Amino acid sequence: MRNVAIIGCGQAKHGRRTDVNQAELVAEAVWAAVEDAGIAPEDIEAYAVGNMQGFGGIAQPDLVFADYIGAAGKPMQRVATGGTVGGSVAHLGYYEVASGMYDVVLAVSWEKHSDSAEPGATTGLLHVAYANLSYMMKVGMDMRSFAIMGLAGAAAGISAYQAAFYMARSGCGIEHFDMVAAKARRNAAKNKYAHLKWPNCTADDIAKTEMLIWPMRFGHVCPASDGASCVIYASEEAVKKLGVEKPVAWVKGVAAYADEEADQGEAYQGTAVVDYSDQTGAILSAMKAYERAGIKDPRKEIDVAEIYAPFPHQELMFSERLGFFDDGTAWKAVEEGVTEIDGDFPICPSGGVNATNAIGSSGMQRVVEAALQIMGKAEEHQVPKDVRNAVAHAWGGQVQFNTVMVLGDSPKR
Amino acid sequence: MGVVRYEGLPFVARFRWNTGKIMEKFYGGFAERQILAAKCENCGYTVVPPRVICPKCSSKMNENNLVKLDGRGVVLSYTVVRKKLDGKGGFVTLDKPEVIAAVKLNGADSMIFAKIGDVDVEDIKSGMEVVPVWAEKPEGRLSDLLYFRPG
Amino acid sequence: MGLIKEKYEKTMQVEGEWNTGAYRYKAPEGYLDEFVKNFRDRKIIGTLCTGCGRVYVPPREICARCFQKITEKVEVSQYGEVLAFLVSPPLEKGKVVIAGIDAVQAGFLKEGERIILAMVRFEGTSSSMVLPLLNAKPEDVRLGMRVKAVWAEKCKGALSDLLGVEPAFEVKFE
Amino acid sequence: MKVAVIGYAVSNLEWDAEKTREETVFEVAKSALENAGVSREDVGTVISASTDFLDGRTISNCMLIGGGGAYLKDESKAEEDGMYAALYAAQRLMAGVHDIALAVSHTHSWIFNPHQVSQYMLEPWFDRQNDLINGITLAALQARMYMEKHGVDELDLAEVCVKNLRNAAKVPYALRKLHDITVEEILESEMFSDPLTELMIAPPCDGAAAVVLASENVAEEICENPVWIKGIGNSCDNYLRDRDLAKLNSLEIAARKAYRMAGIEEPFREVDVAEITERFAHQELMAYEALSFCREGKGRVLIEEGMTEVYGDMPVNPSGGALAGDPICATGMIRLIEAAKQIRGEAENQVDGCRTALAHAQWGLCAQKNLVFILGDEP
Repeated sequence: MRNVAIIGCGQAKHGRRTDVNQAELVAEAVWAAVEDAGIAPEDIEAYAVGNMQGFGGIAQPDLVFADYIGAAGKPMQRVATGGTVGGSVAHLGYYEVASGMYDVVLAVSWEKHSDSAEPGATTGLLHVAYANLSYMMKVGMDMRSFAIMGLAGAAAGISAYQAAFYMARSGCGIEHFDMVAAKARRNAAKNKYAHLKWPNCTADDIAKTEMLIWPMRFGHVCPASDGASCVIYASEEAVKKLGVEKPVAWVKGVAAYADEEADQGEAYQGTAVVDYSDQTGAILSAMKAYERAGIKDPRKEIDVAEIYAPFPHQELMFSERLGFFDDGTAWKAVEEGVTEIDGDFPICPSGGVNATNAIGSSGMQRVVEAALQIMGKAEEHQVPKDVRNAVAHAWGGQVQFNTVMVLGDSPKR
Repeated sequence: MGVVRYEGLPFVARFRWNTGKIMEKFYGGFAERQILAAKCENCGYTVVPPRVICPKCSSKMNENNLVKLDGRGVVLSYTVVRKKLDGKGGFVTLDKPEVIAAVKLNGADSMIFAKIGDVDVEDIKSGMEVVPVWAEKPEGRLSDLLYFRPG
Repeated sequence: MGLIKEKYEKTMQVEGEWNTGAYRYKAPEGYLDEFVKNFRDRKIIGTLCTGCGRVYVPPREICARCFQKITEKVEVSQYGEVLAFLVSPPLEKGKVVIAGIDAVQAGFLKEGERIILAMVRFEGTSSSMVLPLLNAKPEDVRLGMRVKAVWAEKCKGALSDLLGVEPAFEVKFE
Repeated sequence: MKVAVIGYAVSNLEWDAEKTREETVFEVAKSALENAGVSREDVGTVISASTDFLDGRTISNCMLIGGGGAYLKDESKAEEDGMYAALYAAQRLMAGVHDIALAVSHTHSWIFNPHQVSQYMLEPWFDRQNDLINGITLAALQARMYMEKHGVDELDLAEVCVKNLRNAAKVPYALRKLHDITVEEILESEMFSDPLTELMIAPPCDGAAAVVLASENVAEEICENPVWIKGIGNSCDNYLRDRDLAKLNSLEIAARKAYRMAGIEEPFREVDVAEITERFAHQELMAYEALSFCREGKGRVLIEEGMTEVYGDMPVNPSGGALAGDPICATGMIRLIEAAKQIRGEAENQVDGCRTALAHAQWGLCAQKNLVFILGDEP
């Protein structure tokens, strides 16, 4: 297997970016990454792109943008997998190099929620189950039941159930969700690209926000941001050939094992996952990624993790599924401050998805942030310790897709 | 075993796309019956509508790269449209066929797609010169540019 | 110091749409439709995968684990357990807006009511369904609680016949 | 690492199939695995291809994991033609991470007109605001630009249709099987946007396809006659306004790359058969040129001389191509499958002694993106 490194990272400023159009937003991240890598645009041999097209309302938007990102006349591949898409694009870019087909590949993913006239991410999220809901109406669902389904949907649907499931298995309380959300806002205040920043935010501040649907508060919910994130990969030979002398982040293992969609009673296929906090797919993805990376004890060998957690319970849950804590115990670590920037095992020092969620960008942003930690370029939110290995995770679909990427400070031998 | 066919719930997802600053200037030019393009300082490529990245050499561009075109152009290709999409996935046969053309504006290197009016469909030819027809009171909006006509 | 959100200049907008309402879809015959038809007789049916023996309610057509089609139908129990639940705050106008319609204003939901949504697994099945939990106070709901199906007075073979679930009898030593 | 196609399946192409999307995908995935002689347990990675706008569902693969055989597999979705899914699957094998991959693609056009989706693909700030622009009218502009530049007429376009639709008559799954079709009938079919008449436009339909790929570590062990991927070329052009529509520039780049990788110097002599995605009749002629089967502007000579007929010197689309049925995301993958069938000697319109075949997929308005595979009977 070929060694592949991340030699450059770029992010657009995330927020409600009404000042630019979708192509300009993507270009902002792309050219920042090219500059960061210190290469010429001609050095890039191929592209990996993706977003969730329903959010921005353009079908196959990358075709419109190809010549904004220097991809004209070059190979470009597109993937899309829901919330995971950023992670999936990162994996695609990696495989494009690892396959031996190309030496330098640029991977970019993005989302521009503010282009939708509907509030937040309504259009995109509603249409995940739109066909199924339409069928349920046909077979006699009344408006009351429809509204009730929307009630949960407004609080990000299945994620609320997942929070309840997680509470049931771990014995944690809502106050722990408050703590995680407060940490996200605090960390985001140190990240210039983040959306919701709240210096010195406390769990009490979050606890004061209204309850959307028990056990989820308004303060637990991620924003709908606009943004784009980008990385540039190079093969080991290309790193030498390009004369890259700055620190780079090496990809040591990737995996993305698909689980079954969370069942709300309308699927025609599957295995009917009952407990949404089980996350077999996440466990398997982490296991395989570690195996490929040669990591035996993730808690000891990994120094920092960027977990895709739009809702705070997911940071707790996934940190267990990814093997950093025992099942049902992550909240204790949070109580002890273990996951703070200066803690023993920092999680989401960037503020994470809970503070900034431009869906397509979010998965890639985890990779960018993990790489920055390894390169020592995370500035104000750089963790104050030696970072040798970092994990970037993303989830998507109906809480069923997971991408895990292990990055390290040295190539695999 | 067969399938049950059904329709989606009556919902239309609407979008309001930000055009960005340089496109805003482009539409602003419409108020003065002007078409603006962006000329790349590096490679000289002139693109219309203007944009922030040169499509040929990827150089960055901004409002300082804007140049005024005289609005005249040449038809590179055209088609007489007999069937039009109705926005719901169906086709409607047009009573009066409409003409759409790929037009290269003088001074620009890229082309635009525009309606051609005030012409019999038999008379339209590639290479024909066209000029824009503006709304009576242009307001700096997309709808100001009604169509192009021979001239 | 509170929440900080950076503001960006607003540029011109142009409009467009994605006509999702014009899409048509297909569903397999004999699954959710048959499930709902059986509601007329207050029966809950599921499908049984011959590969792994799992019973799926509502019925599923393809078992992902065994990678095979499922055709066998079985009737299942009306009793089940609560696996997880959500509790809404007392509902107000303007809080539940779906596709531009205010559900409270329109009368679909009552002002001031609290809705408990439960994820229920009917006995003997491997899957779960989201249903309203009726006739219970939020404080009394607990995980693993035994519930039974609540049917409309007149069942006509529609999804809305199954109103939800309510707490089942509990036998206690006294 | 070399990669081979070891199994495949194509569903029936129909305008309105009596099957759900889950059923169709499940059936092709299952038959492709059977065709390859492997089970789902043997598969390491699954890549599907579909798009959210065509399926009318955000995350179009989210409820297809079970049906597509991807449950607890290293999975992803290419949101473009199925041949790009095959490409990604091949890359995962070439990286040495997996040994067997399944790539599945589908589109059910009945649910929503893909031509309407072509309008959603336009740049929204200017082009999409013009309601006359869509995939068909743009293709018509492209056709005229190409035809006027090289003296091609409507008859040449009709000849392409006649060849492909007659070829399709023998293909069991094809949608448009018109054995007795004539040039006149093509020209007299309903005019959409001149010069393009109804029969010059690939008919969107319901359909799915799947291929199983294997790395050189296992391919020969599992399969008696693996079909090897010898060359891959992929390229994306500028957006419509900044490209020469009269030429398939990105296809030319892709083809050149694929030929170089496969060691092909004289495509006309060395390629025995080509399966290409001609979403509109004129694009087949443009592809002849971009694939270097002839010099620029001479595509019409090939069709006029009958050289691209099944019995000709350079057979193109013996399966009938996209004009015989266009299940959008599956169309390119079906070309790949048909090319593989030619190598295995299993095609309905078999070309004698076929050892090197070319498969082509396109994506985007006026074929903005192009992907070329060169297949061969030995590694």
